[in-house]
Amino acid sequence: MNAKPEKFIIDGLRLDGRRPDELRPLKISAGVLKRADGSCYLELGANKVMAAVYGPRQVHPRHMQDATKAIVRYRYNMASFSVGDRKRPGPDRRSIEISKVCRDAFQPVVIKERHPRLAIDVFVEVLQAGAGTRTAGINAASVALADAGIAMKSLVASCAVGKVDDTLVLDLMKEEDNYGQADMPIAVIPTTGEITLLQMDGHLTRDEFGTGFKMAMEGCQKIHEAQKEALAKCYQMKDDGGEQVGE
Amino acid sequence: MNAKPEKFIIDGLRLDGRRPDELRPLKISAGVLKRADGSCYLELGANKVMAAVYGPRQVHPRHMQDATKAIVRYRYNMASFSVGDRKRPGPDRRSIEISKVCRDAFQPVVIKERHPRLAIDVFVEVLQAGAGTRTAGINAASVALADAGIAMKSLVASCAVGKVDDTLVLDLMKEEDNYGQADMPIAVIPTTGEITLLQMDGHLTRDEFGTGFKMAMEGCQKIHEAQKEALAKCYQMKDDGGEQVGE
Amino acid sequence: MNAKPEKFIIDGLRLDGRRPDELRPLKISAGVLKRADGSCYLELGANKVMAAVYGPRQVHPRHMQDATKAIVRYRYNMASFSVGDRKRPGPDRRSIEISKVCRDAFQPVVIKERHPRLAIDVFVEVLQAGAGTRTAGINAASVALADAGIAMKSLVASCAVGKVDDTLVLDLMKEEDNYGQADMPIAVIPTTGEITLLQMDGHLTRDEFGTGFKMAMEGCQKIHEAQKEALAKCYQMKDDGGEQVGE
Amino acid sequence: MGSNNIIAEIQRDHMYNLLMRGERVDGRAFDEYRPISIETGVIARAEGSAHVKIGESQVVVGVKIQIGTPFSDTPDKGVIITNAELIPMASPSFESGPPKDYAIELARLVDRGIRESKALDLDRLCIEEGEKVWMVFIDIHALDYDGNLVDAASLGALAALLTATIPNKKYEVSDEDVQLTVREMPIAVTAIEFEGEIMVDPCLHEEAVASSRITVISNQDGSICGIQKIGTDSLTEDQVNRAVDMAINKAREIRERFFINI
Amino acid sequence: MGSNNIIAEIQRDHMYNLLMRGERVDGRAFDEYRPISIETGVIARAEGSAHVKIGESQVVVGVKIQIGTPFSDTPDKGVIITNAELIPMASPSFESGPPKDYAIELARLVDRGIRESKALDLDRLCIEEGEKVWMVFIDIHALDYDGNLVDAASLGALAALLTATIPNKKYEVSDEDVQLTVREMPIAVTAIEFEGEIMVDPCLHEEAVASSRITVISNQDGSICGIQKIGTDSLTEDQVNRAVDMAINKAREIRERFFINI
Amino acid sequence: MGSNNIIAEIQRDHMYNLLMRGERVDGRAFDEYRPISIETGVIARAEGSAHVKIGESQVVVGVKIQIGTPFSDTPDKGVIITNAELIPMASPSFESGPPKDYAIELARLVDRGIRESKALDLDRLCIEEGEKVWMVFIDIHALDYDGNLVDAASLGALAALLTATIPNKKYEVSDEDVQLTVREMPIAVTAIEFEGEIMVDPCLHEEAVASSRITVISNQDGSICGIQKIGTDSLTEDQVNRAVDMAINKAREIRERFFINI
Repeated sequence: MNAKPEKFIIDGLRLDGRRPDELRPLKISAGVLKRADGSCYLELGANKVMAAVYGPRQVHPRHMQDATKAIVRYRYNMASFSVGDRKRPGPDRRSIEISKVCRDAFQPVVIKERHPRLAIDVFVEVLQAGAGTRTAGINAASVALADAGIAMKSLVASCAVGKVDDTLVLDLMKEEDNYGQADMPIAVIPTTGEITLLQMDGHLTRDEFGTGFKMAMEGCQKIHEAQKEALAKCYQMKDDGGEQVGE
Repeated sequence: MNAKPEKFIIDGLRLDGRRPDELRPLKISAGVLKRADGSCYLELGANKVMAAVYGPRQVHPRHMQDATKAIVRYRYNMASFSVGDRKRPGPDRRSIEISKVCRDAFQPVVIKERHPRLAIDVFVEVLQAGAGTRTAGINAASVALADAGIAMKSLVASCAVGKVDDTLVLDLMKEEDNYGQADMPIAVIPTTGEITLLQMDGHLTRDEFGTGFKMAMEGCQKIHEAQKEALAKCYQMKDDGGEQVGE
Repeated sequence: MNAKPEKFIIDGLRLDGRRPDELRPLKISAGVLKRADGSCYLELGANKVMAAVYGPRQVHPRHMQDATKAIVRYRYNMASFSVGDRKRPGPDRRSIEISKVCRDAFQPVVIKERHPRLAIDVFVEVLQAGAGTRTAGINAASVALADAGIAMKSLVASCAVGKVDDTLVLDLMKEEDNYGQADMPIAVIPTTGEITLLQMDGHLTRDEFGTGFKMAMEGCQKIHEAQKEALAKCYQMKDDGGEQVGE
Repeated sequence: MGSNNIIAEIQRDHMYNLLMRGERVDGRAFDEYRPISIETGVIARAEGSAHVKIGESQVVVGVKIQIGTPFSDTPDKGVIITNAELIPMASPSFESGPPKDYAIELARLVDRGIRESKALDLDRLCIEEGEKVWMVFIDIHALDYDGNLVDAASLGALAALLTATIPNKKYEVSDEDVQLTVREMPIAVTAIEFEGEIMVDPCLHEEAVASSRITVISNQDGSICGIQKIGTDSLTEDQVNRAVDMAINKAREIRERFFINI
Repeated sequence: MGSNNIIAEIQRDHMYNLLMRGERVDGRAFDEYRPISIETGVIARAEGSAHVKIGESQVVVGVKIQIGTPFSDTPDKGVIITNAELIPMASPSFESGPPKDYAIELARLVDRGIRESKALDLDRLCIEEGEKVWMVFIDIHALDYDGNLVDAASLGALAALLTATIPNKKYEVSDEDVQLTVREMPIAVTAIEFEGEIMVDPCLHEEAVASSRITVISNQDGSICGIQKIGTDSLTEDQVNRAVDMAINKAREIRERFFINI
Repeated sequence: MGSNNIIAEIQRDHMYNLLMRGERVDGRAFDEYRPISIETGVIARAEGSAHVKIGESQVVVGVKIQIGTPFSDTPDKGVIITNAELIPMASPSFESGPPKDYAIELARLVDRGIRESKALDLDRLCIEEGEKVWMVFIDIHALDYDGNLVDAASLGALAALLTATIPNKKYEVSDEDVQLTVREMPIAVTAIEFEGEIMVDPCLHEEAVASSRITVISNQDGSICGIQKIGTDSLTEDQVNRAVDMAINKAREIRERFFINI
C-alpha cells in the first residue's frame, strides 16, 4: 500500500490529474456472461467488477419466500486476488454489510409485485479493487438487472463524494479513500433524485455535507448516461444478430 | 484472576465473612423485560444474570417438533464482558453442556403435555460471572417461567455445595470455586426434594457427599423462599396497576 | 515420520521384503458391528479400517432425495489418532475429495433403481493409517455393502500401483507413498475389468502407465478373492448359529 | 425487521391511521425521544460498561481492554473491535438466530461513530510498536428490543468508554490504572421517514411501519462523522436534510444532558 | 436419545413388562455389567490406545501426546484435551450429525474423571515453563453404540493412558521414551433408575426406557471425583445414594479385574 | 452436476439423438476443443493472473505471492495453496452454495498438476529455512460455467504462474522483483466417454449427458503427472487408454499454441 501523499490537490488537480468534480474513466459492457440471465462488466478507474443477475427464480428454502412479492438478494464479494494482501475467500463482516445496503439500494426500483414467491438474485464480484467498489458494483448490477429484463422503475446510479485537503472531491481513488477525511457513497434514482443508498464516514461539516451531496448527485447523473449507453449498445448488438444473451 | 488464598476459612468464617452454610446476598426481580413472555433479573453475590422465557410458541424447523408434547429448549450464554478475560461471543463446549443439564433440570416440572408441537424457550444470559452461574441461571429461569405463566408442577431451586480447607461450604464464591477441592451444583423440586440436576467434580469422600448433599438441599429451600417472594412482589405490582408485563 | 530411504528396492525386494507385484498382508472380517446393517473390519499392512453400511433408509432433508433411485453417500474419515501428528477431527479438503471419488467408485455397481427416494450410506473410518487408506476403505466398504444385503452387480476391489527407484510396485507402503515417484489408486469391477476409480499423481511415462495399470488390475483380482473369502466365512458363521449380524 | 414481526403486522393498520392524523403511537412529538436512562459501571468485570434504556429498549455495553498485537499495517496503533449480539432473549423475531446482517450493520455503525469521530486516540493505545497495543473490545448485548437499537447501542458504547479504565496493573504495564482518554462525544440519532415526516427514536411499531430510516452520528461541534440509510424505501434530498438537521440538534441535547458530567 | 430411536420405541412395551417382573432384558442382575473386554496398544500410531467393548458397545480411544504451548493462566502445566466423536457409523440415530451436546457431555465427563481424580500430574507434563508443555489428546471414537458409552469411553481413556508413552525421542526432549505416569484410576459407573430400581450398565434398550441415569466416577480409595445426572426425569435422594454406593463398589471390582496388572 | 441442471435435462433427449449419429452438439470433431483464449496480466493487484475462456466457460485465476512461515515438516520449502470458488454467479446450479466437494476436487486437481509436475521449485521459494518462505496462492474464480472448468482452471493457473512476479521489493527481500521460475508446463485435458467414444473438452450439455469423464495432466515430454476419473459411470481399460493418448496429444498442441512464447 502506498504511503499517505503530502498533498492530494496540486494546482487544482488531483493525484491522477482529475478536477475535484470529475469521475474516473468508466467502461461498461452489458451481456457478457452466458449462464446468467443478465450481466455487466464494469471498469471504473482501477476497479474491475462483474455483475450477474438470475431471476425471477424459485426460492429455497421455502420459508424465505414472500407470498406477496419477489425478494431481492444481493451478494457483494471480493475475489481473493482483488486486493493487495490476499483476502480469505468468502463473506466477511464488511461484505455482509455492503451486501445489505446495496440490496436495499435496489428495493425501491425493482417491481417486485409481479413475481410473488420468487427471487431476483444479484451477484457482484470485485475482481480488482481500487476504491469505490460498492458504488461500482451497484452501477454494474443496475445494468445487469436491465440486461436480465427485470422490470424496474428506473436504473440506479451510484457515486461517492469525499474530502481531501479540506476539499470535496468526486469519486475517490485509492489514496483519497485510504487517507482522506471523509467518504460518502450514495445511490440514487436518477430520474427523480430519490436516494436509495446513503452512507458516510469521516468528518464533514453540515455545509460540506450539503454541497458534497449535490456533487455526488451530479456524478450519479453522469454515470446514468454511461449506463444507458452501454445498454443501448448491447441491445443494438443483439439486434444486429449477435447471440441473444440474457434474454 | 486473584491468586490462591492461603486459607479459605478463618475463625469459622469464609473470605467474604459468611458461615460455611450461608448463601451469598440474593436479589431477584421478575417481569423486567417487555418483549419476553416472562423474565427475571437475579443477582447472587457477584453474579448478574438475566433470564427470559418465550412460549409456548411454534417450532421451526418442523422436524424438531414433538407431536405429543411441548419441547423445552434452554440457552445458557455468557456475555463477552462477563468474565475477566473477554470471552469470544457464542456457544462453547462448556456452555453447550450447561445448557443441556439445565434444560433437563426443568423437564420434570414443566407440564409439557398441554402444548404438543410447541416450544418453551428459556434464555439465560450471564452479564457478570462470579462463580455458580449455572445455579444462578436456573433460579432466574425458574422465576421467568412462572412469570411467563408456563404451567409447572413446582419451581426449581438450585444451589452448589463445595469443599475448601476440607470443610464443606455452601454456594461457592469465586476463589472457593477456582481453588477449592470440590464443587457440586444441584437443582431440586423444593416441595418434594426430588433432584433434577446433579453434577460434581473435585474430591469428596462418600460421607462428605452425603452431608454436602443435605447442605445444598437446604440452600435450595432458602432460595425457593426468595423466588416465591420475588414472584409475589411482581404480581402485587401488576395488581397495583403496573403494566401487565409478561401476561 | 521416517526419513527418505536411500534405496527402495534391494536385490529385487522392497523395504518390507515384498516383491514389486506383491500385496501387503490382508485381513478381512465381515459383520463385526451390531448397529450397522453391514460392516467390515480390514487390515492391509499397517492400515486398520472399519466400514459400516446403513440402508436403504430414508433421506433428510427431502430435497436430497432422488425420486427415481436410491442415492449413495460415502463418508471417508480419519480418526484423530490414526496418523503421526494428531489430526483435527472432522472433514478436511482431502477427505472430502476422497469421499467423492470413493462414492463414485460404487455408483456403477449398486443397483439403485430398487429403492427410489432412499439412501445407502457408507461410512469408512480409518483407525490407523499406513498408506493406501482410500483403497483399503473401498475394499472394506465393498464387503460391508454385501454384508448389508445391498443389491450390487459385483463387488468392487481397489488397489494402488506406484513407482519407486524407477520400478513399478504394487500396493505402496508408507515410505514408498511418502517418497516415491508416483501413486495410482484404481478401483475395478473384478468380473468385467471396468474401472470405477482412477487417480494418479507423480510421474509416469506413457508406457509405465500402461504396465502399472495392468499390475494394479491384478492386485484388485487378488483382493477380490480375499473379499469373497471373508464374506463366505461370515455367512458360514451365521449359518453355524452365530448372531445374525447385519441381516 | 418489520415483516417478521407478528405484533407489528397486527397493529399496522391502526398505526397507519394514527400517523395520518399527525400523531405518534405513544403521544410523542416528532422530535421527541422516549425516556432515556444511562447507568454506568454496571459490570465490574468489564473495564467500562453501561446499561442504557430508551423507552423499553434495553442494551448493556461492556468494554474490555486487553493487550494484543497490532495489525501489521498499523503497528503503532491500538485496536477497536466492536461486536453486537442480538441474542434471542431480546425479541421473538431473533429466535432462530437473529438476522446476521442486521447485527453486523449495528456493530459497524456504532464502530464507525467511535472510530471516525476519533473519540479514541489509537496512537496513545500503542504500548510497544509492532508488538503490544491495547485492544478495546466494545461488546453490545441487546436485552430487550423495542426499537431504535442503534441509538441505544451508540449511547451505551460512548458511556462505557467514557467511564472505562486502562488496566495497566493487571497487565503490568505500569503501577496505576488510568482512565481511558475519550476525545469526542459522537451521538447517533436515528429517525424514520413516514409519509414525508421525519420522526426521531422510532419505537418498534414505528420501525415496522416505516420502510426507511436514517442514522446520523454527529460530534460536539455539530459536524457529522457517520450516516447510514437503512431500509427498503428511498428518501428525498429534502428528507435527508431535515433528518440531518434534527439529528444534530437532538445529539447536542442528549450530549448536554447525559455526558457533560460523566 | 430414546425418542429418536426406532428400535427402542417398538420394544418399549415389551421391556416395560419385563422390568415390572424384576427382570432385565438380557437376564442380568441389577448390579451386573455386560461382558467387558479391554484391549490396549491397538493403534500403533497413537502414544496410547485401547479398544473397549461393553456388551456390543464398542469404543476405540487413542491418546496422542504432542508438544504445544501452555495456556497463559497455567504456564507451568501440561494440557489435557478430550474429544468424543459420535461418528454416524456407530448408530442409525447419529445419521445427520450426532447430537452435538451429547458428544460434548460425554467428552467432558470423561475429561472430568481424568482431571479431577488428578490421574495425570500436569506439573510433570511441563517441559519449559510458559513455552513448551506436553499436550495429552484423548480422542474417543465410538464405533458401535449399544448403550452406556460413558463407561466404555472412560475405561478406554484410562486404559489408553495407563499404556501410553511420552515420545521424548520424536520431539528431541530426551533420548528415551518413558511411560506416562498415571497416579489414580478413576472408574465411571453409570446406572439408570427405573421404577425406583437402580441398574448399572444400561444397554441401549434400557437407556431408551429409563428417562434418567446417573454416572458416578470414583477413585481407588472409594472417594468420588465426578458425578453427572443425565436425562429428563428427577431422582430422589435415596436413589442417588443407592446409585453412588453401587457405583463405588462396581468401580472397585472393575479396577481390580482390569487395571491391577496393566 | 447434470441432474441439478434444468437446461441440461430438457435437452438431454435431443443431444442423445445427435450423439448417436456421431455428431457433437456444436459440430466439433471428437478431439476438437472449443475456441480457447488466454489473456494474462488482467489483475494488476495480483502477482500473476489470467483470464481464460474455453467456449463460453470463463475463469479468472489470480496468483498472489506473499511471505509466510513454512509447514513444520518442510521447513525449507515454499508453499502452494490452490483454491477454487464456484461463485453463484457462474451457474444457476451454484445458487445455494455450489457443490463443495466439486470445488474442492477442482482445486485439488489443478493443484496436483502444478505440484506433481514440479513446475515450481519449492526449494527456491524458501527465503529463510523454518522462518520465511514464499506462499504461492492460486485462486480460481469461475465466472461462467459452460462445461470443462477443469481445463480452463488449469490453463489459467499455468498462464498466471508463467507471468507471475516475486514481489521482492514489497517484502524487502531484495531490490528487484524477479519473475517466478516455472520449470514445467502441465496441461490438463478432460474428455468424456459417451457410448464408447472419447470426446475432449465437453461443453455443459455434454457433461450432463455423459456420466463419466477423465482428466489427464501431461508434461512437455509426454509423461503423465496427474489423472482423475470423475463421475458415476465406469470406464473400460481401452477407453482409459484412448483418453490418455488423446490427452497427451491435445496437451502438446495447446502448449505449443499458447505457451511457447509466454
